[in-house]
Parts: sequence; structure tokens; C-alpha cells
Amino acid sequence: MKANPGDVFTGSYYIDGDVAIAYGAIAAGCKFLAGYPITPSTEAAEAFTKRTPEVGAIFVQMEDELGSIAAVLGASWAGKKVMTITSGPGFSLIMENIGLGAAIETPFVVINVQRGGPSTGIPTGAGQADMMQSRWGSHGDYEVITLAPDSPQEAFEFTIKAFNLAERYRVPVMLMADECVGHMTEKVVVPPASEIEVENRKYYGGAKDAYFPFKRGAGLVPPMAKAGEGYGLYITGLTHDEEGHPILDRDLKEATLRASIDKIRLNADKIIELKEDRVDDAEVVVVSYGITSRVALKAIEMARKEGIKVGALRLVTVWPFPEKRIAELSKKIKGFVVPEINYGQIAFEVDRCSHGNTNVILVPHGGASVHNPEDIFGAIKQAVEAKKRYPQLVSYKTALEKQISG
Amino acid sequence: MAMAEKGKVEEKHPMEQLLRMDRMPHIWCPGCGIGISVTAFVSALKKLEFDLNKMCVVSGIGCTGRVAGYIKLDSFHTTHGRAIPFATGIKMANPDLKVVVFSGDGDLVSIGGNHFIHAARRNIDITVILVNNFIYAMTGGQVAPTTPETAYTTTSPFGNFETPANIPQLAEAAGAVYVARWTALHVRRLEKSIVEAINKPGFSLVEIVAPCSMYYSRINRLGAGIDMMRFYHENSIIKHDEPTENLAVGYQKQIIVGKFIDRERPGFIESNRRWSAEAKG
Amino acid sequence: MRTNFGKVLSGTHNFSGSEACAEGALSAGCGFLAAYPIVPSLEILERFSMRFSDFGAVYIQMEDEISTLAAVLGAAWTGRKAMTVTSGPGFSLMMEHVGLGIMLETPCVIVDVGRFGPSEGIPGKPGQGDVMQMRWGSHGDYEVIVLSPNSPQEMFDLTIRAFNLSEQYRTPVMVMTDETVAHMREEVTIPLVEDIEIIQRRYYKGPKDKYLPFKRDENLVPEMVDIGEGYRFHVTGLTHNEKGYPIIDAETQEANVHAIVNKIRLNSDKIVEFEEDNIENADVVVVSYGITSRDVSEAVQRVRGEGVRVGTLRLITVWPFPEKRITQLAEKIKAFVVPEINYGQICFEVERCARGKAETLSVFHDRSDDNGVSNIIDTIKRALQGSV
Amino acid sequence: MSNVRKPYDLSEIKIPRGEIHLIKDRCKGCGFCVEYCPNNVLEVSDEFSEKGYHPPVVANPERCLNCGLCEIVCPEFAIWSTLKEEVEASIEG
Repeated sequence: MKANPGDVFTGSYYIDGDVAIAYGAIAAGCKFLAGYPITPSTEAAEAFTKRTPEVGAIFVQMEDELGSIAAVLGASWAGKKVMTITSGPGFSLIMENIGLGAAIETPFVVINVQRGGPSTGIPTGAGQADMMQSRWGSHGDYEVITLAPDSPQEAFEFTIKAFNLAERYRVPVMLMADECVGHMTEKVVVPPASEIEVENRKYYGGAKDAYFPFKRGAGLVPPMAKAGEGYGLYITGLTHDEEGHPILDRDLKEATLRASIDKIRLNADKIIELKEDRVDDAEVVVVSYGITSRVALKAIEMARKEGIKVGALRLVTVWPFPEKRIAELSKKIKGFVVPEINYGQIAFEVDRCSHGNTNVILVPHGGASVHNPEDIFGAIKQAVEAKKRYPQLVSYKTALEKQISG
Repeated sequence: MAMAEKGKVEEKHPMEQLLRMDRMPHIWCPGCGIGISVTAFVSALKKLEFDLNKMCVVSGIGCTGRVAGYIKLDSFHTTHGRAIPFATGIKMANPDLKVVVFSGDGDLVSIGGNHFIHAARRNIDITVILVNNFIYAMTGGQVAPTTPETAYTTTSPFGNFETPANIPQLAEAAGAVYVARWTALHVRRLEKSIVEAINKPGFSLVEIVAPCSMYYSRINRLGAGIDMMRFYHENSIIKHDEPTENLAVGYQKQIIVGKFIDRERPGFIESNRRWSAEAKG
Repeated sequence: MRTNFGKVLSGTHNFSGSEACAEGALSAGCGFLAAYPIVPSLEILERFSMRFSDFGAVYIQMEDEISTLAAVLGAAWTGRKAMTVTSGPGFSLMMEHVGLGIMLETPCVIVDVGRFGPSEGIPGKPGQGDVMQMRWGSHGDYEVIVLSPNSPQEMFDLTIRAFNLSEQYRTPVMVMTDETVAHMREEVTIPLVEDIEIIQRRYYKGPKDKYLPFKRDENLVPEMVDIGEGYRFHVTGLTHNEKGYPIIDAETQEANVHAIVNKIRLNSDKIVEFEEDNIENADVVVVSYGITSRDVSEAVQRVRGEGVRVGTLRLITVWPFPEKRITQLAEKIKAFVVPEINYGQICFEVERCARGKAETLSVFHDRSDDNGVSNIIDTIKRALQGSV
Repeated sequence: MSNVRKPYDLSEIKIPRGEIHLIKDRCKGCGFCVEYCPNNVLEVSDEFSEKGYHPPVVANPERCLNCGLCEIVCPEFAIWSTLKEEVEASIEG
């Protein structure tokens, strides 16, 4: 399917990442946004609101983030493409209903423009410390898809991608931007609608009384039905069977939970997207995502200039994690360098998937700004020069950390 | 010159003993009404007859949420919407303390709306000072639960169509024992109300209608803070004991101020003690 | 101070895990419990609400789980030891205030009685699906301490330990239990009051105007004061300096996060606790925690009869994770088997720490299934075959 | 004025005279003190403060009655008055 021309504001804009997210959502056909103001994501909601009359969308500023996410789930079951936009503290507040969304297999998109944390932290500074939370933040077992854009242009494109994945897999998709990308103003090209691939929800077409909301075909993803069309939907956050009925005291094997997880795990290869640069001959690979991948580029150039063979692997989808590719590379290289604006999150995952085959060096950063490329460069040198296999993941001591710990 | 410099340092504002002067200048914009709310609060504190070491201030998030950081008492800057439950915990755990919640309209009646209702219902002995500037100012001017109908904000770019909350009515319905509203212009009366509210056992609320000179006024072209103060001067009317159902605030319409509720109701701790005593026999 | 320890029920009792947890809290001097009713954690609040007035404690049922943890944090600053009790969905609602507790470095205890999830899941069945959430559920960077009891006796002991650790490191500590342990009834021995080891809060004693709420000792842990004592301190959830004042720059942010993370990481050897059995000469080690560890004992008993060399490692602190020990064991054994009542969480951490030296096999431990234990046995056998 | 009766306790009444104190660099020029001083003691100055605002200037110092309204209406803790002296009241006042 192509995007609806009425939803696409084709042209070349000079806008920030937040606004690009709003344009992306509208182009993807998002017709419902519920949100609550929070720095640094507010500009996205504002930009969306301004366009609502033109595209027939609804924006409701709810009383809080809990209300927002619940409204989003409801609107999705009413047949709209939906999203909410938030940042760290708001993201923590929506955790309960992320679980509900995953349990009742609802397509929706969550935009998290990450800031410095924990708690109120630094609202106007960048952070990447909610990455593990996007995967593990709600109780119980579930799987989600997480994307990380590194520029306003990608913020636009990935938002569309997020909607497509949400609709294809009936799953919550998180777009984990960060304050830098959200507030960075760059050129964003919005192509004509005919060039934008948009996926729409698969609706059930059979007999109304034979519809089971969680009954899967071969593809693991059950088709949806809208509320109010005579299906008599019974949707519950309790663990349920194909019909949607709670199983409570019955055998867990009847539950559809496992299938709702497998639809992501077994399709991981199709979902995962990476961007690799000069990885083939690399001795060291820098694994990064979001704004950090742009800073890493500078460090990579510095290293290449000194003759070090460095490649870059950028995570477009952070979850599901590209387990296989990391394992493959780990056998060939001298080390991974993982810069993140946190004290180690995705680095642990890289470490896990390396199976002790190579060194993994985390370049930590507390947040509020981006890395100094010198630090990443330092970690690359450390990886090349390492004489032995480290017993565990090591953290590169950045200049700022040295200064603080004395 | 040196003399003059020295003289400058020695100049001490009479409120300084109750302010964190090492945090000044504060973050509020020129013409903002939160600063006046703070001066009224500090003047009220000076009139109170108990040990201020036994008082603490809890704020949530937002422009008014920063108040806790400037008052030199034990003070807590907590999460968005949760100042009231945080204060409830303090008060329950140590009933000897006086606890004041100082926060904004979005913080207390939108995201914190549920806690506002339940603290009033339980009649927890805390004082809530609520600065109502009709907008989310900290995040740049989004529509608030108090934004009057037709007013513009960044998320109601075509004019607000939602019915705003009538805060005194909400407080009364939920069970508050003291409810007053003043504008930032009525500083002396405000000060007096704050003293009364703090001295009143139970859940007391003082709403302060205050100018947001940066976002609300700019988006709606209402001029500077002083222009909004002039508007209050001309359009506010004191009506004590006015039924709270009449207290909705329209866009640039008359604002009724005064003391509306002053009643007695058993408080949470009192009831709790009575019930425990009875239960034990 | 307010606690009346004369009411501690020293002696041997037949207690459910929930009752033991409430008694443990009161014996540790818990003076404040705020909670919101949720299955299967109700019995803890019920027990506490019957007993709190004997100890001079406070109990309040708040309007939701969000306010519950906020109230606990407020109460903790008045000098009381404070706790909340919840289960899955309620725990998810607490995520924001876990972050505030971490940021204000407030000692408190959160008991999460795991039920099967996600979302409403199965309220009456045990689950271990919150274990990664314990570590990663709030936004921003932090480290936590999580204890996992597997019996009513441990519900008592570890609740006390949780209070002790929270006071020692000035941080929220979580007790991650599950529906079955909370509801099972067993003999619980409560020691004499003088034999219960209690770590008291470390208070600042210097001049009142010199108090800095975030000035750290060599373990990176700051000292506390109570509200109402005239210190006139300020604390904020924003990134702050030693004084507790918000400072918006990268350096302060780095220092702030550095301290929060490292006060746990650098002390992790002191905090980590686990229990091992038949580890020497083992070919396979089963790693488990909570109720699952009891089923593992049964499974291991059975396979040992068949001559299989299998050891067990039970996590008592799930976080910090016993990284070094797992790496050490991986050198010697063929495989780890990790049964959990979830579709794989701690197994990822085991896999990471095994560093490719030993295989890691995850088992979805379905306690509702009669074959629950034999699934573990099958996996142990598969682990042996696979590596041979 | 002959038609004003003289209060019998006129000799006992003391009228306070205040002195205004101003920390110019705290002022953000909102104008509240100038607008709401009941006795028009203050005016907006042409001067610039450190941050580029026009602080008030004491234009009519003799009119200050030390009422303290400027102190409480100033959001910046920049202005206040203290009692300088008390003078005898007179009906010409």
C-alpha cells in the first residue's frame, strides 16, 4: 500500500526531529494521538495538533501519561492507527499499559524522546538510558519492537516504519529517539505519497460469529476486528485463550501468550535491520544506535586515519537484538566498542551475544550531552591493543569519569 | 566603589532567612505570578506561631514545582503529580510536622487529580497552595485542565474547546475543609488565607490565579504580567462564601475570589486514632 | 524509635510466606506501610494492618500504587523505615517512583509478589516475569538490590535483610517473591529480639547548616537526616549536586549517575548472596531462584539417582547478579540449565556471564503442568547429551 | 483647611516614613512595585540593570509610608522598605 496523498506533506523542510516524527506519523496514517506534555517530546505533539484538521486526525491531551496510553489502546481497537509521545518519566508511567497492549496484541506506537535520568533527571539533556526499559519495563513476559533514529530524516522515516511494524505484527513498537535527535534541526525530505510504503492492519473477513481475536493462521499474527462491528469482542488483559477468554485455572498450554512472544522471536530475522559500514575487513566494530552513532563516525574516522581497521554497526532495530550477526562478527574481530549515553545497557547484550569470543568495551556516558569522540577513539585503540581476552565486559574510563572519580 | 560593593552585599531582603539565597535568581520569567505567591507564602510563614523547623514543603513538577527548591525549609521536589501522596506519607509517618504542598494546576488537578480528590476525601491535614496560571508553562504552553474555553495554547492552536476544571468546586465536593481563591494581585488577602489554611486542621486549599507572562499571555496576546495584573484589578470580585458551582473561570471574564469553604470535618489521623482505640476496646 | 520490639513474636510458628513477610518487616522496625490491594499480595497487608498498631507503626491504603510508593518515600524521610507491597500490575505502576527513590537515595523496601503476567495475567498463579523489570523497569540508569526468598522462613529473614541493605546503601531494595511462596504455610522461627541483626540508618551528626544530603562516604553512600530537625535541606528528582540542588550540566549528571550506579556495583561482592549444592564435579549446574528452586531440588534429586552429576546454584540476591561466580563455574562445567516461570529472563544474564564456555539452556517452568519437574529433568539430560 | 475638623488625638498619631531598599540586579522589570505602590513612591527608571531590565527608582522618597506592599508584590525579592523615622501627623499632611 502507498500512503494516502492527503496525509503526506511532500516537500523539503528544515525541521527538528520531534516535528519530523509528527510528519512521519501523519504520513503513516496515524489518526489518533493521546499525549501529555513532557520535555523534550512536546514539540512532536504540538506539530501533530496543528495538522489535525487537515488530515482528520484527533489529538487529545490527556490528564496524564497513564490516561494517554489507555486512550491509545482503546482507539486502536476502534480501528485507528494510534500513538503516544512521551519521555523518560512519562515512559515509566505507561509501563503497565505497555503490558496490556502486548497482552491483547494491540498495534500502537510509542515515541520516547529520551532525556537524562533517572527520575526527573535532566529534562533538556540527551540520554539513552531507557533502552532496556523499552524491552523489560512492564511486568511479565512480552516482546516488543524498538527502533532508534539518528537524525530528523530518520525520525520521519522510522516513525513510518514503526507504524508499519506495529500493524504487521499487532505489537507495540517503540521509537526510542533522544533529546539530541528530537531537538536537532536539519533538512527533512518528505517524498511524495506514491513513494511511501504504508502497511495497513489485516482485518478479519470471515463469519462474525466465528471470529477469535487471538486465533492465528500460519503467519503467527492473528487478524484484528474493530470494536462496534458486531463481533462481540471479548478482550482481556488476563491470560487468555484464542477466543479471548481468561484461562485462570486452566492449563497454561491453552494460553496464547507463548504465541504472542513467538510472533516476534520467530520473525526476528525479518524484523531486524542494521546499517553496516566497512565491517568486512574490520578488527574492531563500533556498535551504536541513535545520536551516538553520529558521534561514533567521527571517532571511526580518527581511527581509520591512524590505520586502524574499524567498522560501524548501527542498530536500526534495537529490539529484537541482532544476536546472530553479533555472534558471527565476534568470531572475526578483536573487539566490540559500544558507546551509549548510559552506564551500560545494550553493551551487556553485545557482551552476551559475543559468547566470550572477543572483548567488549563499553564507553559509558552519564547523559545530558553526547560523547566526546576522543573517548570512543580511546576505546577503539584499547580494543586493538588489548593483548588478552578480558574476563568480562569492561568499561572504558572516559575523561569525564576520570575527573569525577578522581 | 568598593564601599558601594560592600554595601550591596550587606543589603538583606527581610525574607532571606526563609529563602535559599544561593539558588537565586530563580527560574521564573519577568512578570510571573509564582514569585508573588512565594512572597505571600513567606510573609505568611513569618506570621505563624510555631517552629518552622517542623514544617516542610513538597512540590511536584512544573514552574510552580520549583517552589520547594527556593524555600529554606525541609523541602522536596518530587515527581509530576505526586506531591500530594508524597506529603501524605510524610504527614502520616510524623503527624507533628506541618506539610505544605506547593504546586501548579496541571500538576495537582490533571496528572495528580486522583490524589487531590483522595487526600481531600480522607481529610489529610495538609495545606495545598495551588498556583493556577491556566497553562503548562514549563513545557512551553500546552493546554491545561484549567485553560479557559476558547483560549489558545500550543496544543489547542484553534482555541480550547474543553470545559476547564473548577478547582474550588472539585475541592469542596471531594471534602476539603478550607477553600479560598485569590489572584496574585490580592497579596495581603492571600497571605492571610495562607495563614488560615495552615492553621486549619484538615485538607486546606488556597488557589492562586496568577499570570503566566510568557506563554499564556503571549499566545493569547494579553500583554505583559503587569497587564494581566491590571486585568485582575478590574475584573476580580470578592465574594466570600460564594457557592463553588459559580466559580468557573471563563476566558478573560470576571474572576470571583474570596474564602468559600471553612468547615469542620474529622481528619484522617483523628479518625484513625479513634477507630483504633475503639477496635482495641 | 517508635517501634515496640516487645511485640516481636519470637518463637516457632506455622506461618504463610505473607505472614512471615509482615512479621519480618515489623521485626526489622518497619514503621510505615502504604499499599493498594492486589492479588496475591493481600495477605501481607492484612497481616500488617492487624499488627501495626502494636508496634506504633502506620498503615495506610492509598488510592493507587503510584501514590503508594510516593507516600513510602515521603514517610522514609521522616525517619521511619517504610515499605510497600504489591504485585505485577501494581509494580509496573510504581516504575516512576522507583526512579525517584533511587534519585533521592531513599531507603525503603518494595515487596513484589510475582503473579503470572504480562498485564492482568493470571492473578492466582505464580510468575517470575518481573525479574528483568526489577533491574530495568524505570527510565534512566541505576542499579538495584533484589532479594528472592524461596520459603516462608526466608520471607521473614530476607525482609529483614532488605531493610538492612536499604539502610546500609540508602537505596530502595526489592523483595521479589511469588504467589506460591507467599501462600505456602511452613514453620517459621523468629529469633529473640536481641538476636535479630538490624542495621540502623546512618545519620549525619555535624552542624545543622553544613548538612549535605548527597555527600558521600568511601562507599559512595550519603548520610541522612529526618524532616523536622532543623536541617532545612532540599532534595529533588532532578539531577543534583551534593547539596541536593538541581544543576543542569553534563558533569553533574555524570557525577550523579556515577554514584548511583557505582555505590551498588562497587559493593556488589559484599551484597551478592547465593546458595550452592553439589557444585564440585558437576557437569551441569541448574541456576534458579524463588519457588522454582524448590522444584529444582526435586528434579535434581531424581536425576542424581540416575548417576547424573548435577549441581545447583540458587540466587538469593538476583541483582546484583553473581557474575563472577557464573563465569568461574562456566570454565568447569558443560552447561547451565535455567528454569524460570517466564519465557527466558535471567537465562540471558547466565548466558552472558558464561562467556561461551558453557552452554545455557532456558526452561519455561510451567508449574500448572504436571510435567513441570520432568521438563527440568529432560533439559538437564539434553544439556549433557548436547555437549558430549 | 478650615472645614476639616482636627482629630483630638492628632498629637499622638505618628506617621511612619519608610526607606526603600533595592537590589537592582535582581529586578526583572515587571513593574508591579511601581504600579501598585499606594503612594506612588516609585517610577520606572531609564537605567539598565545588569541583565538589561529597567529597575524602579525612588522618585518620591518622602511619600513612602513603609507599608511593605512593594516587598510582598515583588516576585524577585529585590525591593523592600524599612522604617526610617516616625513623624508627627498634621492635618496639612
